[in-house]
Amino acid sequence: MTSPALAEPLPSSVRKPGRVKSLMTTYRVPLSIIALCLLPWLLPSKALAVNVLVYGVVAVGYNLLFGYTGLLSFGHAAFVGAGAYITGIAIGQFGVPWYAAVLLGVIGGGLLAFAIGALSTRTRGIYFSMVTLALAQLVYYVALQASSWTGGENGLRGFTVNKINLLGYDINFLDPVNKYYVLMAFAALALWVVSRILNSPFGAAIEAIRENERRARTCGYNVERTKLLSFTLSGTICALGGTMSALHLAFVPLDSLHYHASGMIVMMTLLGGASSFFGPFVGALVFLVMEDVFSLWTSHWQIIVGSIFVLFVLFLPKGIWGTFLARFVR
Amino acid sequence: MNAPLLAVEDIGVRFGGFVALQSVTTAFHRGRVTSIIGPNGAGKSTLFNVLSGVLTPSSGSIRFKGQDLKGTRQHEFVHRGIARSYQITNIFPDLTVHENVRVAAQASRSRYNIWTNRNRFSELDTKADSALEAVGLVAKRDEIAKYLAHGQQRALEIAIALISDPEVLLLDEPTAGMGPEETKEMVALLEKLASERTILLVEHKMKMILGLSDRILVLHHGRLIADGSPRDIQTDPEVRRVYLGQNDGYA
Amino acid sequence: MTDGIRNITRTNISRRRALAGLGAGASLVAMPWIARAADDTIRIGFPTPLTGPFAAEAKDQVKSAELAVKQFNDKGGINGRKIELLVRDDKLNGGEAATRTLELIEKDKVHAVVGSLSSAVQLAVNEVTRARGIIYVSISQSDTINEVKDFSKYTFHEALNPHMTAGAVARYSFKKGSKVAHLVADYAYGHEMLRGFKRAQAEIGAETVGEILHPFGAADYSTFMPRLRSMRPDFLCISNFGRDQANSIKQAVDFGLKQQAKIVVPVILHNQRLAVGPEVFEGVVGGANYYWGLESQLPSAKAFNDAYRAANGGAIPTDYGAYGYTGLSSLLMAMQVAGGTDTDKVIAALEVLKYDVAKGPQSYRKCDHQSVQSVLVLESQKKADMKGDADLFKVVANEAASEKVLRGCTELGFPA
Amino acid sequence: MDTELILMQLFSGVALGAILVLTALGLSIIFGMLGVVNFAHGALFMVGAYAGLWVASLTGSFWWGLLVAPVMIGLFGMLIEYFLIRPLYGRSIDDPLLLTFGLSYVLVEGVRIVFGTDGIPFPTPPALTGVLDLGVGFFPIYRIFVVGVVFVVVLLLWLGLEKTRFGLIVRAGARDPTMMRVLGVDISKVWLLVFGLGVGLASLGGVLSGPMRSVNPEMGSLVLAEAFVVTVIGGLGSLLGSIIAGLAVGIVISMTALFAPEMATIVMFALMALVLLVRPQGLFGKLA
Repeated sequence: MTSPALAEPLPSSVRKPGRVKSLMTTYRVPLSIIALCLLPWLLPSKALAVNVLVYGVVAVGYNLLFGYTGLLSFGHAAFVGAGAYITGIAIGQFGVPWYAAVLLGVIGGGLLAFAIGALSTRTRGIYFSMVTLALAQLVYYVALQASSWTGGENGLRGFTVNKINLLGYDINFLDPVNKYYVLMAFAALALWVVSRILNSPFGAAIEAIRENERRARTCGYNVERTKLLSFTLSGTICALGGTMSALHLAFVPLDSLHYHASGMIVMMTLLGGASSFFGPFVGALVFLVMEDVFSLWTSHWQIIVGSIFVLFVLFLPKGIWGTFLARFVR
Repeated sequence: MNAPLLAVEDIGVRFGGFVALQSVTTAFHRGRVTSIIGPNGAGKSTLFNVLSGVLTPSSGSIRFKGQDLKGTRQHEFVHRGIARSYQITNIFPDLTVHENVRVAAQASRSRYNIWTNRNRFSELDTKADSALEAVGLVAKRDEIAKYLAHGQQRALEIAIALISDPEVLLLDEPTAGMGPEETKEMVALLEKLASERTILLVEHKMKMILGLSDRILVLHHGRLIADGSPRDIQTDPEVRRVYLGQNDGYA
Repeated sequence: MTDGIRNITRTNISRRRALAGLGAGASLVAMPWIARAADDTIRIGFPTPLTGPFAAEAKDQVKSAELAVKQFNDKGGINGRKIELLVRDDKLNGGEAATRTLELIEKDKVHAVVGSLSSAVQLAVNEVTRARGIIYVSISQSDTINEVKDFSKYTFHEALNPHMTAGAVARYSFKKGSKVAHLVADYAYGHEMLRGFKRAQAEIGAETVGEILHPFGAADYSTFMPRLRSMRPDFLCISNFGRDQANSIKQAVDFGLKQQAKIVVPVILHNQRLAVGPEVFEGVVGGANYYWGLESQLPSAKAFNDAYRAANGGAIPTDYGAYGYTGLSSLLMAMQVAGGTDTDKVIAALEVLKYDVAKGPQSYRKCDHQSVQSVLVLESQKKADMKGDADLFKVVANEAASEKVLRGCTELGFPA
Repeated sequence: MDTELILMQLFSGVALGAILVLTALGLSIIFGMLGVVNFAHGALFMVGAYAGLWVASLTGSFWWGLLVAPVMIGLFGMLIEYFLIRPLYGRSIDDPLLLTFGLSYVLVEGVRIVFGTDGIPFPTPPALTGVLDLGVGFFPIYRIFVVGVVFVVVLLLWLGLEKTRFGLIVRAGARDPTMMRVLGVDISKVWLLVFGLGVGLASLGGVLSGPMRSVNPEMGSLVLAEAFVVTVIGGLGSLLGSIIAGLAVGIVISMTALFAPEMATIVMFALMALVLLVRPQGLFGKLA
């Protein structure tokens, strides 16, 4: 079980969060939203900023399972993909309005997460990671075969959203800034929901399971059911990320379901810091900006990203944000 | 005598060819301290695992307050009122002492509520602090559990077991690995607990067992070979043969 | 709601002006990563898979595209306006390509987009460009982009499609009564190639003795060989692409199928032949859009080769590399005719454009903007016959450009 | 479906199975003995193929490539264990998996930088080209040679592990490393050798697959999936399991190729998911 320490052990063994630390924890959602508002103006392009939103939501959703419940799933790309495909198909082939399509995508992705979760949470440790990888690859091949629905290897297209009607206002969704702030509303909602979940009694239960599954069971927690609920919630948030990506790119590539995509989500989460709430979002930001900037300099950018990831696993297991919190924030 | 609180009938446990427990039948009454002794591999921990739901027996049945526990899953045992501690310390390492106990208390209060803030359940804090009070760990409230001394971790283990206010408390070698000073403190704690609830104890320190127990069971090769008061056990010829034959149990 | 959304709705500015206003405002406020002053340079976006299995083809495409731009700039650009090529790495992934294209349009304000190699990536780029009214000239071989579902007036397809390549190869290779076995990759592009072969077989009267669909991206084909052999075909058509093509041909040869049947492929790839060597590919026949060997027959090919050699230290242009040149040249020539970058004028110019820049006469068909062009049929040479390292193929046929070889407009879903 | 074709299909299934066993062995040994999931296994398979090619082109003989490359890459594997995996012992079981996942990116891109992004021809050694008539059909001699090599390698491994002192130490080390330390065995040196052996086996698989599959930087990613499927079905950590599961998966894929060829890859993953759900420890493994 991955057990990144939730509590960064201070030099003394007491974990009494300092004034700044507790302030940051209580106001983590508003602080994150302020950061997101500034994001599009700091990054090289709005399109990249929206990608950071999408994968930030996916990574934070994934971390509910990986960092907080201690389960390393290698199949969460299936839920991101499912969310995107369902939204795209709903808009493209059934003319469903965009907000209903997003809802369908989230519910559909959540149901798929429940199904794969129900199967995979019966196993533990490395077997769990392997089952999620195998089941997600099955979803990849089903999408490849069902080309009349998903467009197969060519990917899903034909559902571009030009205009959206929000609270009576007609907004041009093709405009990069409008699109960013509409999708940022989704991201803010996702961050708030995950924060609420982590602060809830259920949040304490999953942390107990991460810390010591046997003791949690003896304390009276139904470990399998709690893991399944965490898996499903995590998959649902990832599906929301998928719907956002579908609206953003108006395209769903088949390789968004491949295990490489699942691996990328894990990399982002760990790079940012799996032991913190906002860490995965920072990981998504750093990963995508690094990829964007490095690929301009050299076509061999993957060797840089790979090496940085290896160094982080070795020396900074708490990731960028986790280490920053531990070192500089009292 | 009123009906037994916890009773087992013809319990058998088999791991492949090896027979860990064979036709064990006994009963435990409310408010008494019962110790289970026997050489290593006698089946003490196996019996404990059966009584706490960790292990489903190959044969036989368990009745708690008259109700058959067949099919009850392990996490439900504690809600029924049977809590246990482990031989090897088994706590939440990276949570603070207070959080360790609080999350245990929360299990019987709310498990799947994903919305309200956990700090709303303030009665859990008071419950946790009182459990820490009982085991003398209040001073260590915000210490991270894995940095505690061994004895303190054992005490925390018992606090966690206590927090669900169990009717039956199973303690698996609470003084294991403890020096004389810590053992003395633990025995004092056990005496205080014994007055409030039914305790089942697995231990090797005979002087402590004789002092504490109202009743002693002796297991040998998975069989119950003796069941009686401390004095009966000391004079029981079968027990003497088993013990004298093996080691000088009368420390 | 932030300022961005509020002022849009109140003043209800038209989309294009709002886009420019906000975009310009935004880029001034933003940290000046690359200050994109709105000068009069003509900017053309060029997404291509610089990382991944087709990196070599991508680099060739970039070199050829840059050659086309340089040639136009040397002649003073398009009525005085210099041309700039903005190359982006689409990493052979549709999602990445869509993001890069959004950046090219929103931040870099490109006037048009040319490029991409894989079918999925071109469709992703097309989705973004057609929604924003930006001309896109795709140079990826695919039938799908011709169909009305993905078509738009801004979409042009300069590359060959499997229907043309498979058809040309079939018409050259098969006779009436030839027995043909098919090994096909089980994905959209594979099915398109199979359909092209079967359509041509029906005309010629060649019989299909068997069909095996293999998993897309498989590495091992040994389990299909016994069945293929048991079909006793005269021709074995292997319809897949890239690494799949290299692996399947290599293993078919290992299993001795080349003794029994002639191996035929819809597209024979320059770099895959290099990756596998002359022995395995010897005698294999396949279609291609360009081969430098054309220079002995075509003056435009000679001119292109010489210009390419001069710019790239004597290297010769490959098949996929040439698409970079023909794609860019056709767009720039149309811009020349239209006298600038006004989208509608350039589209009108493209639709009537007649160009011969490398491989003979070409023109865009009106209904689906498919570039009607010749289809080469090449045969891979024996090592002994090769007059140099680059002398890989012999041009065995060069089917002239004609709309007859294309699928009809109505079949593609266009109004009669 | 005449019987001749089915027999031929069975044989090619066994041959494919042998290749799957070879690709899975390295992964299974490293997990079985060290509890480390090596996500860079596919990349090391590919590095082995390139090393074999490089040595063969230097010495002009395939045989030198076959012998030298696995040893060379095995030593490289030991460096990986010493510098990258060793610091992770004692930490969560997922850390080596994550590290090797990042490492696979580095290895693939490193080969792209050194050998270029396109494939390089790996000609079948002259002595082994051509086809053998088995009466039921024709089969490449080279693949029969590969089946032979796999048989020898598996035999040597079995003898090494079951019959030698070192084998005993390795197996005991897998079961209870702390006890081995107590008994005065330098377990970290054992783990170094075992990791090197696992990586060596992966690269041997690469060299042998060179002539069969085209050698290119991306050849490792599918091999990783195949190796995971076989290792998991056989039972993580059980050599016998990998061997039997490899052959079984080979035959299943071969048989599906007769009826629904496009389903071959789906069948692999479906089998893996089924085994993991019904019997997580696989056919022969012990529950981790």
